Amino acid sequence: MNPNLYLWMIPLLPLTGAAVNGLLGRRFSKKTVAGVALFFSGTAFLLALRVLLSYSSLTLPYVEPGISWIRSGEFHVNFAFYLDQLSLLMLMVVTGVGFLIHIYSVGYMWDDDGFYRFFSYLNLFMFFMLMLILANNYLVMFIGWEGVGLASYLLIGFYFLKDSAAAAGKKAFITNRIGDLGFLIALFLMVQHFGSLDFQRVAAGVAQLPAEVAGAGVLTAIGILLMVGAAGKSAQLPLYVWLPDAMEGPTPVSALIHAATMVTAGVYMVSRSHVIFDKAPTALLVVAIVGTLTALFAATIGIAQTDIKKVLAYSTVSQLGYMFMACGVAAYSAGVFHLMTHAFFKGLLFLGSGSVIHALSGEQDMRQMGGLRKKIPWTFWTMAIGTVAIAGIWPLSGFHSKDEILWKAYSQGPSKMIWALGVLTAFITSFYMFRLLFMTFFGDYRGSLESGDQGHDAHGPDLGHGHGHGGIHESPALMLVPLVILAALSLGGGYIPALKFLAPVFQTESSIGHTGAIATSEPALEESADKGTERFLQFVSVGVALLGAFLAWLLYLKSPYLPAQIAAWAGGLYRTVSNKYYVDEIYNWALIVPLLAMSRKWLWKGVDQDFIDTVINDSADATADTGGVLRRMQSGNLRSYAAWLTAGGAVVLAYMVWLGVH
Amino acid sequence: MVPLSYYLVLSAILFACGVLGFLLKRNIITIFMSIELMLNGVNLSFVAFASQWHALSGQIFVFFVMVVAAAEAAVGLAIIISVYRTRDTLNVDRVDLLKL
Amino acid sequence: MHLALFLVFGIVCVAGAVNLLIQSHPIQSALSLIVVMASLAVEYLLLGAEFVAAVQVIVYAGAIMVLFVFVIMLLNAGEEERSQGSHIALLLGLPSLLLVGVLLAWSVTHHATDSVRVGSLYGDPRTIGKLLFTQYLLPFEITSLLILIAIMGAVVLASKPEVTPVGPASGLTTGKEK
Amino acid sequence: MSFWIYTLVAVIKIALMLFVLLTAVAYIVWLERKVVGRIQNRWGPTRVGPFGLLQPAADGIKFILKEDLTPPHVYKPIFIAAPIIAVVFALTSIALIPFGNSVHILGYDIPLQITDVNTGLLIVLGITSMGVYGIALAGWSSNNKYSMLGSLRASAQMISYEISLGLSLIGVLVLAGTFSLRDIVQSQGGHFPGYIPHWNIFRGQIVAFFIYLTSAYAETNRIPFDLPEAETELVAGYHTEYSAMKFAMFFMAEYANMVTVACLATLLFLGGWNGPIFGPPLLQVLLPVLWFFLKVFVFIFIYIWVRGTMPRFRYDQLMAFGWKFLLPLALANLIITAFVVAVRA
Repeated sequence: MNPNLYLWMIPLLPLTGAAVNGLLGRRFSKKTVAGVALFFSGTAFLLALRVLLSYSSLTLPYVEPGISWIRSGEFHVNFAFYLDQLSLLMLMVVTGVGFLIHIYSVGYMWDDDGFYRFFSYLNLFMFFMLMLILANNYLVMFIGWEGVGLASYLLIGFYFLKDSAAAAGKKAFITNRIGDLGFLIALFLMVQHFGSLDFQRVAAGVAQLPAEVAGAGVLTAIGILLMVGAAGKSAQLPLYVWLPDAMEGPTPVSALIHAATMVTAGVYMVSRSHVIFDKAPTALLVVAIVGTLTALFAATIGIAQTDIKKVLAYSTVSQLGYMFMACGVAAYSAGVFHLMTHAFFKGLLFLGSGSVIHALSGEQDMRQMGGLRKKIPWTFWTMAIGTVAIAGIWPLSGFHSKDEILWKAYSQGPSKMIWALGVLTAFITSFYMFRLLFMTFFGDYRGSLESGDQGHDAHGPDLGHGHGHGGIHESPALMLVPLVILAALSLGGGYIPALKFLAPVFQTESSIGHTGAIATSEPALEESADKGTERFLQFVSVGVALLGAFLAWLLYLKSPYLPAQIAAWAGGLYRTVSNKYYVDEIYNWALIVPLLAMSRKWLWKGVDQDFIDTVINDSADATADTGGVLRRMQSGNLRSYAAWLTAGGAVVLAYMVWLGVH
Repeated sequence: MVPLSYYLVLSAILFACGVLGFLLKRNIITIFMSIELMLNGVNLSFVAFASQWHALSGQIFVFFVMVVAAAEAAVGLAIIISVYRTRDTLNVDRVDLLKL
Repeated sequence: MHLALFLVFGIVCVAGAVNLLIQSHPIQSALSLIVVMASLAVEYLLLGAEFVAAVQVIVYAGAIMVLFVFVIMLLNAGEEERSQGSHIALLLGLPSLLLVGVLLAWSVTHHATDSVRVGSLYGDPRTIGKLLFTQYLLPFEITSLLILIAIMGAVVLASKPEVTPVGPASGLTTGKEK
Repeated sequence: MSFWIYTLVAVIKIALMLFVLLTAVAYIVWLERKVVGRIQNRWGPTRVGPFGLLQPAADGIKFILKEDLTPPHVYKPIFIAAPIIAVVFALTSIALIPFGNSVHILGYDIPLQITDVNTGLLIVLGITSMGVYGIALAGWSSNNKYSMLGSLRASAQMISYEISLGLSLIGVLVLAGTFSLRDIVQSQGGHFPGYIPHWNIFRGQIVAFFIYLTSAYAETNRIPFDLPEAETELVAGYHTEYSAMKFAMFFMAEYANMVTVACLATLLFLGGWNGPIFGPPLLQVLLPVLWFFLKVFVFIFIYIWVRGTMPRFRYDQLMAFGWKFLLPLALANLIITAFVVAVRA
């Protein structure tokens, strides 16, 4: 049967790494800290690799029972681990990309003072993410879910001396928590209806229930609530505000958490509970709508951003919108496939932007950049590959996954509108990505960095290839190697047979399509007519991508003055878009201000001050007054006591006589 | 033939005089004596009821009341002496503070 | 005959009690109390309680009142001065006393109806002795204990303290000019 | 026996009893002065009448005629009441003493006793205990340091010895089984083989007899215990301020108490009027009375004899003797007699 996969070892290693670095890091030298971090994440990656290699001899899904955690009545939860194709793929992505980013951040964070703290948080994040992926039931997944939120808070707020970083950290955590509330309520409903949170038990419970076509019922509720959780974690429309602000954290953090792994947790969770969504078409519709709208919305904001990391952040939100759009049309495998490829090229783009910022020693505003092609060639070429991949141009991985989603949206989607919006978003995506590329690497250098070095660009001589101080310089090898690897993955990623790999996960559980019209399983789709249309749609999407690239080239290279004119002509529209549709301000005005006002005026003044204080003070006064009255009785005069005595006696006697009479 | 109620009225009057003394008198010893008077009133009603119900236990109780009255008188008078020794007055209205 | 005796000694008794209230000097009230007790002894005889009467005379009038007279003489405090201590004593005390009196009178007249014949119950020492030492032995022992404690208490309280107290009078003042 | 005859007889008896008592008191004074004189090797009163026999009459007239002054600052009402109280209580106790057996005159059987109460002994005890007030009030009301001290001592002494007196009597009660004095005397009739009469003194009450005697001396403030009117220390004790008639009353009260105590002693321990009776019927009626008075005379003589010879107790010795020796002895005697009676019964 299955060899012992030591699944529990995989999350445990980063945890020990985090503990060692966190507790003893202060006394270690930077090299030892880096060594410890890389060793533990590396071994985790090797273990995952060992599992992947022995994949052929495995009979998945493989459940590894762990120690029991909760046992109340018949509701049991234990630390069990679950492995199937989906979690294996996620495992590979998380450990692989995670390990690369660890290597990159050694170089990037070398001259930062919180070195050991950064790596212990990074390992901690890895541990929680692995717990989330390998969980056998929703509760352990929820531990990972919260842990990842915590790690993101710690990492975003890494430069805690900067107020904006701390505020961003808090904002991220609170928005996540709002999403988690939905997730929790969904869990409660599951416990109530299915009596357990294990994936198999839940799936079995769902199987007995009829499909809720009418759009109301337990499964729909659970589905929508799960979507709310996913929206919180994966920065979808209502709760995406924290992701752009999360750019306050160091770039490797953005790469790891806000591109490759954490934000994809929502997609993983939705695809993991596809069983529920299959039986709740309305919930699925909601997912699709939210996904599409987020994609379009974020893409439009991306156009007007000037900060290089903000552009990438909005592009992440937009790509996540794509993934949810895929799940929304019940094409979970396409969604996960795009997740994987996105992890590669978005990680690459973020790390690339990191090395650009590193090169320009902290400069993030694209208007200060330009013409860096010659100065940092390696970064330029890797970033170029990433941009082409994300735009979805033919040979690269981006095309394969995005086109798969568009095709599924067209063929299975509830309405053709989703496909149309998808294509429009693709056009805008390729436009702002190429805008970024041209503004940073082409044209002449608009920055002011020519003379002496500013900021923290000095880097350890022993690592980099000894490039002198000052001036724009290429990043050291330690940072470039991960870039090159990711570039390679972005190139070849599309050809990884993810779809066939994931087929058994989604094929066995659901046989009925969400609209019941067309069987969802991919292999059953091989009619020739569809092949034709699919071929045609692929040409449409590549065409759109090339059009976006040409338009960017036209505006930013051929005639650089044009964007300023368009901005002036657009006027109000341009200002709203560049100010992110004032969403933050709206939230602030609609939610935060009234909340503060209510709590200050009503809770603090009204309830606490007026009600509670007065009650206490009044009772104190009352006792004091009665004390005053009684005090006078103790006059010390014997004869007054005698009088009271006689009075008492008289009353008692009267009562007894009265009693006797009746 | 004397109706029992006469005896009880007499004991009631004695008791009332005792209580009056207790209330009106200023001298501690006189107050103490009015208490004895009250006890005597009670003794009389004890004996009266004993003879009414032909139970000697009434009279036995009179002994116990006397014993208690004796004990009380002894201790009470000792206290009065010590009060007089420290306060130099027997007027109850003067003796109203716990400290000297 | 029985009624006549009862009325005579009843009146003497009430007169004594009232005299106790009226007199200002404690010695006078003490003597009037002795008169009350003696007349009560006769009342007991009328009720047939000879032993109680004898004990009343010997114990109450003969010993306790001697103690009182003794202390009055010892302290020699003299007349009672009319100090206005507290009005509440009269304000609250008298009405409640009135209430008690009325209630007692009412209940007595209504309930105790039958009358008493001389000698109907003969409380002679033999039967009382037997009863006392059989049925009421426990109270008897307890009261003896009580008396023991009272004696010790009295001795301790009344004995002159070794160290003179702070107060003005440091010793027994006998025969002080009044 | 109709009501009127009963009262007539009672009045006669009371008059007879008072006359006998008062003359006896007077002549005891005479006897005492004579005997103490002879003890102190002098003659005592001889001039007034043969052998001074009229001396008491002379004293009586002197007391009546002397000026009866009441000093100022004296608490007048009680000053006058004190001697009266003393005399009244001293004389009333004689009423219960049976001095002879019953007599048959004109067909009525008249007991030679003013009143026969079945709790006689208790009442005598009550009256003697009330006697204390006379002395206590006398001392206090005369507003004089010495008399005050004298009265305090006297009352303290009398109260303390009253207890041992009572306890010593209980032995006799246990033997006789009744409080009535007449029954006690009758229980002492007859005699043991060997002509020893059934008097209580011979029936194991010898110790009780002596306890009774000593506490009786203390009760009447006689010599070993006459601290209250000790001339040397307290001028004249509680009756310092008294003169003439009031003084005579105290004097009379003291001697009356002596007679009462003597009578009680004879009744309880020497078998009252029991004695060999012989001769014609008239003689047989008078003989018991004669025996009774003979025994009383013996006790009086012992009184006077003790007065002539014994030194005076100091106050603390007196108190210690009363509480620490006499009381325990009386209790022991009581327990032993009770035990003996229980065993025999």
